[in-house]
Amino acid sequence: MGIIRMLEGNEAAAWGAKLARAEVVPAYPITPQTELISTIASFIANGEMKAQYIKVEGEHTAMAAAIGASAAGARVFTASASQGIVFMEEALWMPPGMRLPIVMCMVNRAMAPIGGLRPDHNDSLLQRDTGWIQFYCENSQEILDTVIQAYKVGEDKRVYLPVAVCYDGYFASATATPTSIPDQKEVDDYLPPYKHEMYNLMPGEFRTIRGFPQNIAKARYEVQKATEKAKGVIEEVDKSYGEIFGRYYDGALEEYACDGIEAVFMTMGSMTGTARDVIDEIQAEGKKVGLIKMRCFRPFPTEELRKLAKKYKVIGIVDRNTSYGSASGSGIVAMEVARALYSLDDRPLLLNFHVGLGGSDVTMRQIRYIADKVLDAYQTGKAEDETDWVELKDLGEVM
Amino acid sequence: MIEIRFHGMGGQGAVMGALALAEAAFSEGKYAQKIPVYGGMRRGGDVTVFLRLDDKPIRRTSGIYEPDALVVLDPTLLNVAEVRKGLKQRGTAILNVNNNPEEVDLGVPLSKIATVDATGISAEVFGPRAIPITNTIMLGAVSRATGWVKLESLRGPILHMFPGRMGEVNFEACTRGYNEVRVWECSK
Amino acid sequence: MSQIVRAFQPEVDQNTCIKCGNCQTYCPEGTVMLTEEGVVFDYRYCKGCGVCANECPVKAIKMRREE
Amino acid sequence: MEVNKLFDEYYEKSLFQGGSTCCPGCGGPMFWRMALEAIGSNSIIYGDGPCAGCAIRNIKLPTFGIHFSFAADGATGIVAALNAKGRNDVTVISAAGDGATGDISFGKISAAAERNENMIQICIDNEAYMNTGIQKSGLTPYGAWTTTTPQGKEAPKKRIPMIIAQHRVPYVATISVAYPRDLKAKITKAKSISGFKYLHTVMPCPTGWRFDPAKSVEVVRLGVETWAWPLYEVENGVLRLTLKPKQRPIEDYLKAQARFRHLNKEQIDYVQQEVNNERQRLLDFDGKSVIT
Repeated sequence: MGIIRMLEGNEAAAWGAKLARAEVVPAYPITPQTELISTIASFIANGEMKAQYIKVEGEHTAMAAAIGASAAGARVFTASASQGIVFMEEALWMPPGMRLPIVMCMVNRAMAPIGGLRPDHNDSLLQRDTGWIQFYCENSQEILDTVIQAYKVGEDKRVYLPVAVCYDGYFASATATPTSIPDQKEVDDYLPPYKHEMYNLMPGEFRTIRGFPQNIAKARYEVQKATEKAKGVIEEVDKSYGEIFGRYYDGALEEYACDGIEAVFMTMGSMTGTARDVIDEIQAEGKKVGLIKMRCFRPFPTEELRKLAKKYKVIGIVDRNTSYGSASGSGIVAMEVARALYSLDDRPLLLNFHVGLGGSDVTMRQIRYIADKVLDAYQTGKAEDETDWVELKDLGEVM
Repeated sequence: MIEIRFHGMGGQGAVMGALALAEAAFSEGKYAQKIPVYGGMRRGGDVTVFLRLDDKPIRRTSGIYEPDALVVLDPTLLNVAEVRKGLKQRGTAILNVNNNPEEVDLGVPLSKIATVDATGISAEVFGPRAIPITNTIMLGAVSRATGWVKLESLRGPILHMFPGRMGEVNFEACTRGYNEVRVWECSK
Repeated sequence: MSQIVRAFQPEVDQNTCIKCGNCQTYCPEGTVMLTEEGVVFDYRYCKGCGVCANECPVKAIKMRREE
Repeated sequence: MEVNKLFDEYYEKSLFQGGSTCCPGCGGPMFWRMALEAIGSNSIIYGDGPCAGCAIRNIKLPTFGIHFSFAADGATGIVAALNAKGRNDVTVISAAGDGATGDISFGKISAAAERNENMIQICIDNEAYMNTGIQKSGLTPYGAWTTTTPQGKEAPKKRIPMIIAQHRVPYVATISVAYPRDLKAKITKAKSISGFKYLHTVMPCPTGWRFDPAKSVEVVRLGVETWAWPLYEVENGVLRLTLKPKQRPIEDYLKAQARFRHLNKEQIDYVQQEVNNERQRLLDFDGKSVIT
C-alpha cells in the first residue's frame, strides 16, 4: 500500500525516478534542482536505487548523455532549471525527433537577469516548441505521481516522446508536505521495463528513425501526430494510475469548484493550491468564481478547453511568465488559450494576469484580486485591462 | 490552520528545524507544510521558513505574511524590520534572546512571548561557533510555549536528521530549550 | 547513394603490376581489389581520385579520361 | 558483371560501404575503412567527424550523432546504458573532427577524459572547418590559409593529444592513414584497454589543403616524414615514439599544399624550428612519463 512521509517536491521527484527504476541519470546541479539529484545520488550510494549516475560537466552534456543512454535502450531521468534548461536547449530538440521517451524534471526558476532563484515559468515555456510533453505540478504528491505517469505516457508506443515534469522552485521543490509513496511492487506491475520498438542502438538489433531531406515535413508531422495522440494517452494513464494508486488529476485540465459557475480563472503550478483556498473563501462569501488548473501545457488541451469554454462567460488566464512585445502584451498561456478558442462562435471574454514574475510569491491577496477582476468582467461584460500586471498593484503586502 | 514563520541566519538550521517541527506534528496525525525561502545553499544571509499546521490537507503555497507565531533563531534578527513585520495582534513570539519576556516589545500587543538564551545554550552544548546552532533549542522552546507539538514527538525527527551521536546531543539541546524557556502570557 | 561524377578512371597494366596491394589498401572508398587475376576496380563507386595510381610503386595504374 | 559481383560480396562483408558523399581523395572514408577492420562489428559509433558524418553515414554499424557541439557526451550516455544493462562486450567509438575536439566540444572531451569513460574517442583532424567551407579551427596549423585566415593562421595548432594525456587517461595515440598497420595496431590496443582512450588521426583534405586528390596519402606521409605529424603513443603516461623516420625538411610538406603557398622563407624557417623543437622534445621524452 505504500507509506506516507513528509517529502519536499525535489525528494518526491527523486522517489518517482527511483520507483520508476530509472537506469541512467545524467545530471548537473543547479538551484533549485540540486536536492533532487543529490537525493538520487544518495539513493544510489545506499544501494536503494540501481542506476548509473553520470556526473556531467554541464547541462548541455547532461541532455546529450540522456539521449545517448535512451537511444541505447536505458530508461533515463534527468533534471534542470532555468539557465540550465536553456543551456541544454540545443539538445532538447533531439529526443522528440528521435522519439526518445526521456523524463526530465524542469524545476522552474526565473531567467536572468530580471529574476532571482525563485520560480516563474519562462524557462520551461521557452521549450514549448521542442516537442516535449509538459506537465505542471502543484505539490509533492503530484510531482511523484507525475514522474511515474510521465514514463507511462512517454514510453507508450503511440507516443514515444520525452516528457518534462515542471514544478516551481522553492514553492513546490522545497516545500515539504505529507506525500504517499507507492509500493515498489505496484509500480513495477504498472510500469514494465522500458523497451523501445522503433529505436535500438545495440549491434545486431540496430534500428533507427531518421528524417531524410525529401520528407522532413512528413517526419515532423509524425512527431505532431504523436503529440496529438499523447492527449488520449494522458487521459488513459491518469485513469489507470488512479485505479491502482487512488489519485486522479483529471488529465490535462482540472475544474475546481465550478458547479453552476460562469466565471473562472486558470492557473498553472504551485499557485493552484493557493487559488483553491481563495476560491473556498470567496465562494463562502457568495462570490461565484471557479478555478481551472492547467496541468498539461504540451500537448495543448485544445478540445478540452473548447468544451469548457462553452460553459464559461469569462476566463481569466494567470500567466507566471512574460513574452515581451507579444500580442496584446499577453503571457504565453493566454496567447495559446486565445488561439484555441478563436474558432468558437460564442467565445468567452478573456482576461490575462501577470503574477509571480521573476520568482516573487503569488499571495492570497493577489489571487483574490484576480478573482474580483474576473467577477467584475462577468458582471459588466467587459475587461478593464486586457493584460493586468497584478504585482504592480498595491494590494497592501510586501515581503 | 496555524501559520508559523521562522527566521534564522544561514547555517543556524532554520530549515531543518522547521522541517523537524513539521515532521513531529505529522507524527501526531496533523497535516504539516514547510516552505523555505533562501538564496543559494551558502552560509550566512537570512533564511525565512514558513510552517503551517492543520487538521486537514494544506494546499496554499504562498508565503506567510501574518503569522500566528514568530520563531527567531538569533537575537540580531530582531533588528531587521522584515522579521517583526505582520505579526498578528494576539500572536505568539518565541525568541532567542537573553531577556525576560516581559522586557520584550515587538510593537504589537501579543498574547504570548517566550524567550530563551539559545545562543548561550548552544555554546554550552555544541561549543562556541561563529554562527551558533540554535534550531533544535528553539524547537524545544516552541513545544513548551505553544503546546502545538509534544517534546517527545520532536525526538524521532531530530534523531533522523542527525545520525549517530549528534542526534542525542541535539535532542538534549532541544530538551534544554524546552526546560529553560521563559513564557509570559501577556494577554492575561 | 548519389550518382558518381568522375573525370578520370583508373586502369591497370597487369604486366607491370607487382601485386603489392597498395592500391587496395589506400583506396578511400574500397573500390580497388587485388584478385588472383590481378587488380580490378568497381567503377560504380570509384570517384577517380587517383590515389591508387599515385600510391602504385611501379606506376602500373594510369588515370584515363572518361568518355 | 563478374567484377561487380566480386565487389558486392566484399561490401557485404565489409563494415564500410563504398560510394560515400565525401570529396574524391578524402581521408575520411579512407580512415574508417582501415579503422573498422580493427574496430570490429560489435561496436556502436557515435558522433560526426569532419564533414558532418559524410563517411559515417556509410558505416554499417549502429551509428548516431547529435551535432558537433556534442562530442563524447552522447557516447557517455551509451556507455552508461551498456553498464546499466551489464553489456561489457560492446566497443563504444566516439568520433569528432578538429573543430569539435579543439574548439566547441573541447570541454566535453576533457570532461569525458576526466570521468575516464570507457570509450575510444577519435579526433579525425583535417585541420579546419571543411564542411562549412574551410574556416580556421583551433587545430589549424600555423601559417595555413583558410577563408577566415586569408593571410595564414597566426597562432600555432593546439596540442590536443598531449592535453588529453595530462588528464592521466590510460591511452593516447596519434595515427595517420599513411601508416595503416600502425593505425590498426593502435586501435586494437585501445580496444583492449578499459577507460578513456584517445586517438588523434590526420585526415588529408585535398579540397581544404589545396592539393591534387591523388596525393592524399603522399601528403600525410610527408607529414610523418618531416615530423610535422609525429606518430607516438602515451600509455599510462609513458610516451613511446612508434615511428622515428629520418627527418625530411618541412618545406617538402608545406610545398605540397597550396594552403601554405604564401609562406615566405622566414616563416618556413620558423615552422622548421618549431618542428625541430617538438621532435627533440619527443625524443627526449621517448620511454619516459610525460605527465607533469
